[in-house]
Amino acid sequence: QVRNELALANAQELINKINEKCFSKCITKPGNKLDSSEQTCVAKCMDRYMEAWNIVSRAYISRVQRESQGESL
Amino acid sequence: QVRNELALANAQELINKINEKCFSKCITKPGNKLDSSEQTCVAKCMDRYMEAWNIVSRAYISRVQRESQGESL
Amino acid sequence: QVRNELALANAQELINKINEKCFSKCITKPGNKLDSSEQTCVAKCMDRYMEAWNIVSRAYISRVQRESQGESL
Amino acid sequence: KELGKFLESENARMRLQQSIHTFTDLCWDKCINKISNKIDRGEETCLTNCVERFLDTSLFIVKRLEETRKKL
Amino acid sequence: KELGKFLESENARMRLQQSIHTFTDLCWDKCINKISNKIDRGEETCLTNCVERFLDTSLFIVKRLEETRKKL
Amino acid sequence: KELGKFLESENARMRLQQSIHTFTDLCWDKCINKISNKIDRGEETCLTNCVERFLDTSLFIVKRLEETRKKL
Repeated sequence: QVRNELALANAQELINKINEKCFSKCITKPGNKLDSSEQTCVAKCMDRYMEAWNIVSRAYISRVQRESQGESL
Repeated sequence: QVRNELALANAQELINKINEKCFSKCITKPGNKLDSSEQTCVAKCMDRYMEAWNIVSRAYISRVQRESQGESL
Repeated sequence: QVRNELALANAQELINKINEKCFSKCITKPGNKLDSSEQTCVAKCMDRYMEAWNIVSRAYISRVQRESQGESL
Repeated sequence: KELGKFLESENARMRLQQSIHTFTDLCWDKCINKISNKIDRGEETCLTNCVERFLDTSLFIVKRLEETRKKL
Repeated sequence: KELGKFLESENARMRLQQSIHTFTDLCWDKCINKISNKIDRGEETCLTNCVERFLDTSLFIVKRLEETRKKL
Repeated sequence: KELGKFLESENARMRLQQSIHTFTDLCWDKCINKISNKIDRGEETCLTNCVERFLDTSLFIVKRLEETRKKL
């Protein structure tokens, strides 16, 4: 259960960040509705943010592993 | 008493935001004292921020109400 | 022990702020390694940030003291 | 039990107020450039749309995430 | 009771230090443009004034809010 | 005891995930300018280097602080 809550908090934080970053990138002048070009932009931005999140995760975890191996040498 | 603390926290947060936004808008080059043009600017900025806060509140609460009516239909 | 934890939290916060500010000032285009000009910049930036921290501390503490003397008059 | 209900509704009220602070902060930066004597019509419309579009974006993201998950 | 007093004073110390971090962050961005070998006189004055004027703004806002409330 | 260990490892996992969110936020702003159909090679290298150099900066600062303290 603790693990589920953690996964949920993690997903929630990711959604919040995507919301913040992609709103600021894609909706520069908020209009009467979220038009189709804004929706396309948010969809692309969201995919890019998750890609970036994966790249950053890999880079960080691999660094942490290298550092902890260095310590044990 | 809980409600009072809540109202206090809310007022405190509003003051903090006004302080941050209006200092950054009105005091671009901090001098020896808060001169009268800076005071006028802070006073106006503060009124505008509270107006904005009211507009945002109305928009958000009306949206929440619309969504919850939609759910119960 | 409470005081030690406080000093530690304080040092940690200072390190975090220096990291954030000096990374953004000195590493504009992150490359394959932290090169020597970036290291020099971080070292200088770090010294300047701690100087600024000291100046701000003095200004704030002297203000707090003046205000509390004013109250007791 | 009554206390529990009361505290829960106060909690909801607090989250509502926190959201209003967050949106005012965000939409102030997006919509207000110059400090004038009153918020004009254009700025007011911008503020309202800013809140609405931010929430639309939020719903759009959550919906799209769920669709992606279903496809997996 | 002694412990309570001690913890309270530590709490005040913590809030003081947190304020110093917040002001250094804010005033660094406002006053320091180029990283040089020493903080020069102009930058030092700017940092000190930045703290003082921020606190003045804070007091000004609170005072004005109270006056508005009295008029109601 | 087993519970304590479990909670501690969950705690470490949480801090790890929080760091990943912080770095993604920071490096997104530094490396991604235009939203295109895929993250290109240059952007990917920038993101990886951004994480690595941020951690290098962190270690550099801590090491230098310790050296300064020893000299005192």
